[in-house]
Amino acid sequence: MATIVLLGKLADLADAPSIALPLPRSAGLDWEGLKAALPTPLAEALDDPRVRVAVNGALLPDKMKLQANAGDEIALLPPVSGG
Amino acid sequence: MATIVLLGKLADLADAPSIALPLPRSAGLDWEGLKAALPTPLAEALDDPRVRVAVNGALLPDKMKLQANAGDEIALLPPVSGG
Amino acid sequence: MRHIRLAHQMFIPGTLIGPFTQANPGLGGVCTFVGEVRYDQGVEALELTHYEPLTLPGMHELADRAFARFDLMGLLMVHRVGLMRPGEPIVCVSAAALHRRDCIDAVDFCMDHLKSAAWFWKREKRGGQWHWIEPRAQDAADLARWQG
Amino acid sequence: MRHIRLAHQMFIPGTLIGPFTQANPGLGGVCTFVGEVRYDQGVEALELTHYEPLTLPGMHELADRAFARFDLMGLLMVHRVGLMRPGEPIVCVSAAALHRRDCIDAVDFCMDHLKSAAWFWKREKRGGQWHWIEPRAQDAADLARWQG
Repeated sequence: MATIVLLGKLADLADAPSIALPLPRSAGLDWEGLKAALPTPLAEALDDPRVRVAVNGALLPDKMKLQANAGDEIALLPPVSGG
Repeated sequence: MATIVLLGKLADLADAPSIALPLPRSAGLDWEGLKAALPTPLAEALDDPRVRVAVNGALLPDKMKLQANAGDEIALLPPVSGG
Repeated sequence: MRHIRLAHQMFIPGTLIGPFTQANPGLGGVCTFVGEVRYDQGVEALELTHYEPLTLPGMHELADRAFARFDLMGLLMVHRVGLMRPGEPIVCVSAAALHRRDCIDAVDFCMDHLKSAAWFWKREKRGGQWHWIEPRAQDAADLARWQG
Repeated sequence: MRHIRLAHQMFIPGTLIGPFTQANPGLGGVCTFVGEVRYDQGVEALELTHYEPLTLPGMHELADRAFARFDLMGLLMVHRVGLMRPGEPIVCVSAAALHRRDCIDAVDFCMDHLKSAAWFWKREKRGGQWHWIEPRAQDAADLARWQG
């Protein structure tokens, strides 16, 4: 299992702040695999180049090269608006 | 009589924050007349173009065109350093 | 003196600045910015979410960059997360330095980065409905001032 | 809300900012700069003199220009005159606005003008001797940023 954490409006697209993604211990998860496993509106939103991805708290320089495994926390980060 | 108010380091040159300048009620005072009536080091300091002059609280656009009379307050204002 | 934290509850900026100023003896100037939730048309509440593994480390990295870029004695950054009402403070940034230019510019720099390069997401409640706040072009322009 | 005055005695900036913020309900941000007498090499005291007929009217004109130039809700300027010791506040400028850029820039603008275009003269006492502080080239450069 991997945990998908959804920030900002991405959480609305899944109606939840996180998703538990079943993932066999031996199998890896790549970018296309992640998108295929998510609800379609959320998967489509991830194509926005401003959406960043972090695995276990580390930002990926290139989200397309995602390589995650069971036990990982994958955060999906839309454009920020703080202050 | 006219009152000369000396600000900043100009007060040091006269050893006083102000000078009472005898001036007949009928006589006027121009820029050269003012300088002639002041101690030499002070008169020389006034030539610094950064020194401004106010008469009765109003800044003169051109101090060389000073026209003062008995009863006036003439302020001599060296470069400022506030804040 | 460095004081960087997330506030999960309402905070009073005035109670931060006195101790911060005292903690930087010999300073020539201290500049402070406080941002509050505006009473915008019909805004009932504002919520800031963050991503814990990135947000506070990101604020510390921002502080590192401010210390590297400006001649600072101290830097305070307190940022609210959670649910806020109009009038409540969202963010307080304060910088202490020998000279005014460094502390004013450091506050400006930190605010521009907190606004559009820190890991916060903001939504507003209007008419009982929540609306996510999108980043504004002005925020990107403000940020660009510090690049290059 | 406009609060402009000369302070002839020591003041506590923290006691000004709370009431100033309260007096501008609906603000989005408030920026405050406080300048203090630095503990510079052997400085025992600092004295600021001013010319009453020009100084306060000049501060009000400066406030007019800040209100014309920036979108402000409130502006506070309190400037000490007289004898001060290291660690005492000299000046406090605070600006309240809907948006952060206006209030930060207004404080920056007012400080640059108070520093080199307001009617104050400063001298320091070192080793028992008073020395007048000359304007610095940096001050003129800071001021020039706002021209044209």
